[in-house]
Amino acid sequence: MNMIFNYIREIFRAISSLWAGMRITGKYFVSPGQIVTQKYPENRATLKMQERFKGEIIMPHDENNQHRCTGCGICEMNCPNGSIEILTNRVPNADGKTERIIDKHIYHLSMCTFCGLCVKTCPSDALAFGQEFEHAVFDRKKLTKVLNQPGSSLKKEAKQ
Amino acid sequence: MIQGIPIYHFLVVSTLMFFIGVCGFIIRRNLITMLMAVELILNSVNINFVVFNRYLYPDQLQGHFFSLFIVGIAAAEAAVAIALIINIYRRINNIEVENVNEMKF
Amino acid sequence: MNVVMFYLLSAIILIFSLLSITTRKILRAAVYLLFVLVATSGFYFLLNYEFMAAVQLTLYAGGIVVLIIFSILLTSHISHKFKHPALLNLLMGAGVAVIGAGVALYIIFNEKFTANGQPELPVDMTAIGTQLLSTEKNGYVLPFELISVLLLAAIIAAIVIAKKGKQEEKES
Amino acid sequence: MSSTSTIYDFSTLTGSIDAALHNWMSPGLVLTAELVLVGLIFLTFYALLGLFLVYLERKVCAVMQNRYGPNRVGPLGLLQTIADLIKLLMKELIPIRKADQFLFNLAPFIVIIASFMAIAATPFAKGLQAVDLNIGVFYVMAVSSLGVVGILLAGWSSNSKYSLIGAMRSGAQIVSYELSVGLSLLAIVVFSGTMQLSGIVESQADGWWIFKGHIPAFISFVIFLVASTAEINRGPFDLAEAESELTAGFHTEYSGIKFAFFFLAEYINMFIVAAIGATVFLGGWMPFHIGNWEAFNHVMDFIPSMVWFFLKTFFVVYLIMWFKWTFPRLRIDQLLTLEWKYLMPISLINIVVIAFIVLMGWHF
Amino acid sequence: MYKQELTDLLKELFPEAEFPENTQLTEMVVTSEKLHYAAHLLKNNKNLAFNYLISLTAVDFKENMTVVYHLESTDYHHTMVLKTVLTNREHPAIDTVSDIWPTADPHECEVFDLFGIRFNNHPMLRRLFLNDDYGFPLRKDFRDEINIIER
Amino acid sequence: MSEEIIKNIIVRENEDYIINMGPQHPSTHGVLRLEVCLQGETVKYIIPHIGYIHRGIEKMCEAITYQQIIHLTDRMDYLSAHMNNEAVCLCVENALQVEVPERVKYIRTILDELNRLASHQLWWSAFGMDLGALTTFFYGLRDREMILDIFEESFGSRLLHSFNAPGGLMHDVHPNFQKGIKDFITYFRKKLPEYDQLLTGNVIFQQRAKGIGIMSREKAIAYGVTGPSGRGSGFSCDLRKYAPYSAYDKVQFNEILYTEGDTLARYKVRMDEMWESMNIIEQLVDNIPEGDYTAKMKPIIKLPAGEYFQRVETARGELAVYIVSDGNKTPYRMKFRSPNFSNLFVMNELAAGGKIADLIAISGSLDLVIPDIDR
Amino acid sequence: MNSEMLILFFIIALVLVGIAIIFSSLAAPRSTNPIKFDPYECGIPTEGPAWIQFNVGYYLFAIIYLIFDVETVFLFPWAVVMKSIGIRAFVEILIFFFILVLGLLYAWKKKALKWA
Amino acid sequence: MKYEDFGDNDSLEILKKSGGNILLTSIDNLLNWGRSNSVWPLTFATSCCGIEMMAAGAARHDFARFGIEVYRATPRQADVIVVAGTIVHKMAPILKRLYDEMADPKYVIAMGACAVSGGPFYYNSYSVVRGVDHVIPVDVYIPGCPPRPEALLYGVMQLQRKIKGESLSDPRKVTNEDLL
Ligand code: SF4
Ligand code: SF4
Ligand code: SF4
Repeated sequence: MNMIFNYIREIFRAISSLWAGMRITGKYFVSPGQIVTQKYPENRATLKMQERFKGEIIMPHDENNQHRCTGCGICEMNCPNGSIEILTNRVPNADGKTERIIDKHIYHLSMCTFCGLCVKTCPSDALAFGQEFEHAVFDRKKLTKVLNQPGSSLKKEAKQ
Repeated sequence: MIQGIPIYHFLVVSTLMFFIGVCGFIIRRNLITMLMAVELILNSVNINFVVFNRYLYPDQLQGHFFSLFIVGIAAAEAAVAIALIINIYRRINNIEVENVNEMKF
Repeated sequence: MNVVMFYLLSAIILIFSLLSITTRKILRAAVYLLFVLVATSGFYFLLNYEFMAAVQLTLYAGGIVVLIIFSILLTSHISHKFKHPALLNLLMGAGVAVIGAGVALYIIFNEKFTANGQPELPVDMTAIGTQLLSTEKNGYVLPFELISVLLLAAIIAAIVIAKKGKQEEKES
Repeated sequence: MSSTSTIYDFSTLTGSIDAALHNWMSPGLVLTAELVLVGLIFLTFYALLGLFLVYLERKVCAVMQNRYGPNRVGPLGLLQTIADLIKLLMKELIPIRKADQFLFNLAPFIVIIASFMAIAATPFAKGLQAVDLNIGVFYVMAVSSLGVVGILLAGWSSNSKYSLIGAMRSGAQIVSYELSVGLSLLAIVVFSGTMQLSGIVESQADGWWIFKGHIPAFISFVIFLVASTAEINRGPFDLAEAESELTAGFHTEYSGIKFAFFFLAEYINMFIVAAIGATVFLGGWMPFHIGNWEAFNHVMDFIPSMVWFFLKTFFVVYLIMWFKWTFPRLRIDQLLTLEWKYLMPISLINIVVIAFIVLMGWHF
Repeated sequence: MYKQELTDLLKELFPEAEFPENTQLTEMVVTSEKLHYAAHLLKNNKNLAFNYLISLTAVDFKENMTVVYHLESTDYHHTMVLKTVLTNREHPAIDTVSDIWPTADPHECEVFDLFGIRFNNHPMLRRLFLNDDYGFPLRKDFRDEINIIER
Repeated sequence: MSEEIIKNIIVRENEDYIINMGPQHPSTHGVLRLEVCLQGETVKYIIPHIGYIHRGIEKMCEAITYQQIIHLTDRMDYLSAHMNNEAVCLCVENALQVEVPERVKYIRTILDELNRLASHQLWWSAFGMDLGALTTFFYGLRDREMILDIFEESFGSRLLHSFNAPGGLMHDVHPNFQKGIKDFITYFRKKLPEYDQLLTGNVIFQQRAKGIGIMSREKAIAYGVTGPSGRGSGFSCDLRKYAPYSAYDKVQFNEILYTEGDTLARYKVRMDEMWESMNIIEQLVDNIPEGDYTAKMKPIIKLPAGEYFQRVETARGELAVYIVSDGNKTPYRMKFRSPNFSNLFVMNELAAGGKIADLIAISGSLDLVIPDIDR
Repeated sequence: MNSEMLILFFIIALVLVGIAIIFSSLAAPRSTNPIKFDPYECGIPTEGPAWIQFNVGYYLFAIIYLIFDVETVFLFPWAVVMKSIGIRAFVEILIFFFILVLGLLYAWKKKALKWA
Repeated sequence: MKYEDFGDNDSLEILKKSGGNILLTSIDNLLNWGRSNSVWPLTFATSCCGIEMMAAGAARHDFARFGIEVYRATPRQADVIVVAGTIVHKMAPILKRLYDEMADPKYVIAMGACAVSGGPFYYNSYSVVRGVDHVIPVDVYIPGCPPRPEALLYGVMQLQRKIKGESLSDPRKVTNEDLL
C-alpha cells in the first residue's frame, strides 16, 4: 500500500515540477514585451556602440589632413602579433638633417586582437579605436589598411 | 465481394503465395528468413479464410474471426521465435540453420 | 476500379513475395515482406473487412515486420549477403512449390464454389464486437479469453528465453 | 446538437459539387475528377501545412525565448520556410558509399506515405473528411505505426554509427509508446461506443469527452499527449535525433530533399496527433458550449466548424511545442521506464475505471 | 605549516636531497632514481600528505632538463616544489608518478609530447597535442622553419 | 628522432564498438574528440583525444614580453579571460614585488566575480542544451549579455578584454561601472530563481543528473579536479578562501561544498556560486577606493632570474602560472596549469559504465573549455 | 469510395516524394569528390564496423510491445460494444485484463522492463 | 540595408556573373533568393569566436531573424560552415573532411582573426594554420577577435549578397582564385 502511495506521490511531484518549468516558458510566451532582440540591420541608424568600443585601430586626422604619428615604431614593437608595420621615409628636414617620417602605417585588421597596447603605448597619441565593426569582406586583402591617409602630414604640435 | 473478380482469382493468388512461402522455407537457411517464409504462408491462409467468408458465407463472420485469431497467434509465435533466434544468435553468433545443428546442450 | 486494384495488388503480392525469398540481402527481404503484407491488407480493404485490414497493418506490418527488422538490425551487418542456396535445396524447394501449386490449383479449379446466397452482413465494429464477446453459438468469447492466456504464455516464454541467454553470458 | 452549426456543414458543399459534376459527365469521369480534385487539395494542404508548422514552431520557440524568430524573409518571416524548401530542393543528394541505396531511398517514401495516409482520415469539419472509415481511430494508429519502419530502414541503410543507434532508439521508443496511444484512445472509444472519427465527434455534441468523462478522461488525455509526443519523436523524447548525443540520429546521412521529407513528416505527424487528440478528446469541430448559456452557445455556433477544429488542433500543437521547448531530454532507459512502469499500468487501470463508469452510466 | 618548518621536515626525511635557497616556495631537488621513492613518501607521510599534484611540467635548461612537480597537501594546505634534473638530452627518461597521483598521467603525456621526456612504466604514454612524427616544440633547440614564422 | 617515439597503441578487443564523439560534435563544446567504446548503449571506456586546438601558447610566450603575454592568456580559457590575465599579472607583480593600489585589487575582484557569473551563465545555458532543454540556452545568454554590456562599457570588448596589465589595469573603469553592476545585480537576483524553476527542479533533469558520474573526494584530489567540479565532491579547493589574492581577504563569502559528487552536485555548486558571487560583488562595489588604476611600472618589464608560481581560482578551477625567468624581458619558460586539463582526464573514471546520454551530462557538468586544455 | 480514397492518398504520397526526389537529383548540383560519400563521423574517417551488437533491451521491448499490441487490437472491438453489452463485457474484460496484467507483472518482476 | 551601405562592393561586382537569358535569370533569382535566405550553419566552433557565434544565436542578437538558426549537427544538411576559431594543423584535415562531406552548394565564413589569417597566433606558433583559406575556400572574411555578433550578422548579409550573384548556368562555386 505504501508503495502505491509513493508511486502516486512521485507522479504528482513530477507533474508539479514539470508545470513549474512550463510556467516559466509560458510566461515569456504570453509577454512578448520581454523580447530583448535588437534588430541589427534595421536599427543601424540608431545603433550606437559603447564609446570605448574597440572596432578597429584608426589614426585620427584633422581637417587639414594631418595626423600625429611620428613613425617612431613603438606601436609596431609593442603589438603582440605584428598587426602593425611601419614604413618610414628618410627626408631632409628644414635643418638639413635627415629625419624619419612615416610613409605608410600599415595595419592588418585581419590579425589585430584589439588588445590596446599600441594605442596605450603610442607616445604621441596618434592612434585610437574606431567604432566601425562592419568589416566583413570577400577578399582578405581588403583587410590590410594604410592608416595614414594619402597626402597627410604630421601635425605641427606633435613634432617637437 | 468485389464485383467482377471471381473467387478463383483470389485463390490463385493465395495458393501461389503459399507455395512461394513453402519454397522459401526450403531454400533459405537463415532462421529469420525462414520465419519470414512462415509468415508468408500464414498470410496466404488468412486470405483464403477471409475470401471464403466474404464470397461463400457473407452473412457470417467465421472466416474473419479465424484470420483475426491467426494474426494474433502469428504475432505471439513471431515473438517467441524471435526471442529464440536472438538467443541462438548470442550463443553462436550466427543464425544459419547448419550452424544451429552444431549447438549441443 | 476495384478490378484494376485487385490485379495491381495481386501483382505486388506475387512479385514481392517472390523477391523476398530470392533476394540476397536480408533487410531487403524483410522490406519486401512488408510490401506483401501491406498489399494483403489492401485486399481486405477491397473486401470491405476494414477492421481486418487495420489489424493486418498494425500487427503484421507494424508489429511483426518491425520485430523482424529489429532482430535483423541486431544480428546482421549491412554488407552481409546470403550465400547462394545449395543447388539441391533450390531444386527441392522449387520442385515442391511447383508441384504443390499445380496440384492445389488443379483441385481449386475443379471445385465449384457456391455462395450460400444470404444477404451480406455489414461488417462494422459493432457486429465484430458483439460476436467477439457473445457467449452464444456464434460467439467467440472463449478464444478471446484464450488469446490472453496465449499472450501471457508468450510473454513468459520470451522473457525466460531472453533472460536465459543473458545469465549464461554472465557465467561464461 | 444544435441546428445552427449545420450551416457550415461541408457535406452539403461536397454533395452539391458531386451533383454538379454528375450533370456534366459520366460517373466514371466524375469519380476520377473528384479523386484528382481531392488529391490536389490534400497535396497542397499537406505541403502548406508542413511549411506553416515549421514556421510556427520557429516562431513559438522564438517568442518563448525572448526573441523574434524569422522575420526578414517576407512579411513576419512567413516566406522563410518556402525559402528553405527551395534551397533543400536544389541541394545535392549524397549517395553514401556502402549504403544500401534502395532502402536508403525507400525510407523517406515510407515515412511520408505513413503520414499522408493518416491525414486522410482527419475530420476537418463536418462532412469534410476524405475517408470516414468505421474503424477511424484504429486506422490512424495502424497507418502511423508504419512510419517506424521508415526510420529503422533509414538508420540501418545509412551505414553510419550514429544513424544506427538513433534508429534503434527510436524504434524501441515508438513501438513502446504506441501502446499507450492506443490505450488512451481506447478510453474514449469505450465512452463513445464507436471508432468512427465522425461518430466520436458527434458523440461530443453535448460536451467534450475531456469534460464529460470525469478525471479518467483527463488522465487519458494527458497520457495521450505524452505518449504521442514520444511517438512522433519530438522533444523531450527526441532521442532518435538527440543532437547533443548522436548529431542528427537516424537521418544523419540524409541531405537535401530526402532530409526535408523526414523533417516534413515529423511536423505532419505532430499535426496528425494533435488533430486526433483534438478530435477525440476536445470535440473535434464541435463548438465550445457551456451548459445552458443559450446566448453564449449560439455565438459559439456561428464560428465555422473548420475554425474550431484548427483552433483546437493548434492548441494541442502548441502544447506539444511547449513541452519541447521547456523540458530536457529523457535518457533511453528513463523513457522506457516511463512507458512501461507508469503510462502502461496507469492506462490499463484507467480503462477498467472508465469501463466501470460507463457501466454505471456515470458519465454525462 | 610554515615554509621553514616544512623545509626542516623535508631535510630530515630526505637527507641526500638538495634544497635551493631563496625560492618562492619550498623546493627540493632529488635525483631521478630517487624520484619515485620520494614522491611516494611525500604522499604517504602523515605529516606531509602531499596528496594533490597541482602541476607537473618540465623546463629545458639547455644543458639539462628539469622536471618540476608542484605539490600541495589538501589537509595542511602547504605547497612545495619537487624537482629532478635529467642530464641525458638524447633519451631523457624518468619514472612515472602516475601510480601515485593519477592526474600525473595526462601531465606526463603532455611533457612527453612537448619535451620528449619518457616516463617509465607509464600506462599509456602517447602524444597528446601533436602528431606522432613531430618534434618536441618546447625544447630550446627545436626549430621548425616551415611552420613557425618568427618575428 | 621519430623512431624512438612511442606509438600510442591502444589494445582494443575485436568486438569493441568504437564511436567518435567530436572533434565536430555539438556537445563536446569545441574540438574535443572522445573515443567512446560502446557495448550496446553502455560506455565501456573513453579515451579523450585532444590537441585539435593546440596553439602552442606556451611556446609563443617565450618570444614576447610580459605585457604582450596578457592577450594570449585571454584566449586560453576565454570564458574566464579576466582571471587568466590576473594570474599572469599577479605572478609578475609578485616577482617584481610591486604593491598594486587598493583600487586595482577591488576592481579586479569585482571583475573576477562578474566574469565567473558570465561563465557560469554560459555553462548553465550550454549544460541545459546538452541535456536537451533548448530554452535554457537563450535565458542564460540573455542574462549574460547584461554582464557583457558592463564589460564593453569599460573595456570596449565583450569577451576577451585584456584589461589587466602587470601592475594594474590598462585604464580606469568607466564612470558608470558601479551603477551598471548594481543594476545588473538587482536584475539578476530576480532572474536566477527562474533558472531553478526551469531546470533544477525539473524531474527529468533530476533523474538525468542525480547519481550520475559519481566522483569521490579522493578521486577528485587524485585526479586534481578543482573548481566547482571538485567542490561538488567535497574537495575544498577554493583558492579564494585559503590562498586569497586581490581583495578576497576583505570579503565574507562561503565556499560552496557538496559531498555527493554526482552531476547534480556539480550543477548545484555552480548555481550556488552564482549567488555567492553576487554577494561578493555587492560587498565590494560600493567601497571601491579612489586611487590610481595602476602601479608605477617600467615600460619594459624584466623579471629577476628565478621561478615564480601563482595560482588563481578561475570559473573552472585552479589556474596556476609558472614562470621561469632568466632576467630577460621575455620569460624563459612559461607554463599554465590549466584546470580543464586535469578535469578532462577524470572523465573516463566517471563515464565508464554509464549510457551515452550520461556521458554528455557528465562532460557538461565538468564544464570543459577545450582551448584551455590544449593551450 | 473509401478504398479508392486510400489508394489515391497512397499514390499521391508516392508521387510527391518521387517527383521531388527525381527533380532534385536532376536539378541539384552533383559532385564527384570521393570523400563526400564516406559516412560521417564527426570529421574522423570511420573505422571498424558500423554495426553494434545491441542491448537485449531493444528486442525485449519490441517483443513485449508486439504482445501487448495484440491485446490492444482485441480490446478495440470490446471497447466499441462495451456500452451496449454492459456487465457481461465488463466481466469478460476483467478476466482478460487480469491474465495480461499477470504478464506485465511477471515482466516487471523479472526486470525485463529494466534497461540493462 | 541599402547596397551602398555595404562595404567591399567592388569585390562583389567581380564575383557577380552577368548575362544569361531572361528565363534563366528569373529562375536564378528565385533560386538565389531561396538559397540566400536559408543558409543553415553547421555546428562547428573551435574556440573563443564560437562563443560570440553562440551569442549571435542567442536572444539579444537572434540569428534566427535571418532564418539561419537551424543549426545542423551533420554536414550533410548544412549549407554554411562558420569557421569560428583557430584551426591548427591537427584540425585542418578534419575541417577539410567536414567541408567535403557537405552537400553542394556550400559556403564558408571565416570568422575571427584566427580563421582569417591566424590572428594572434600568426607569429611564433608552430601549429596554427594561418588562415582557413589554406584549407578550404572561403567566401566571406569577418575580422575581429572575436567579431561582435553584429559583425557576424553583417558577414552573413554579405554572404547573402554573394549568393544572390550566383548563376545556375555557371554553377561553379566562386572561389578565392577568381579574385586574385
Ligand atoms: S602610431 Fe604612435 S607609436 Fe606608432 S609609429 Fe606612430 S607615433 Fe609611433
Ligand atoms: S590593438 Fe593590439 S593587436 Fe591590434 S594593432 Fe594594436 S597592439 Fe596590435
Ligand atoms: S580570432 Fe580571437 S577570439 Fe576568435 S578564435 Fe581567434 S583568438 Fe579567439
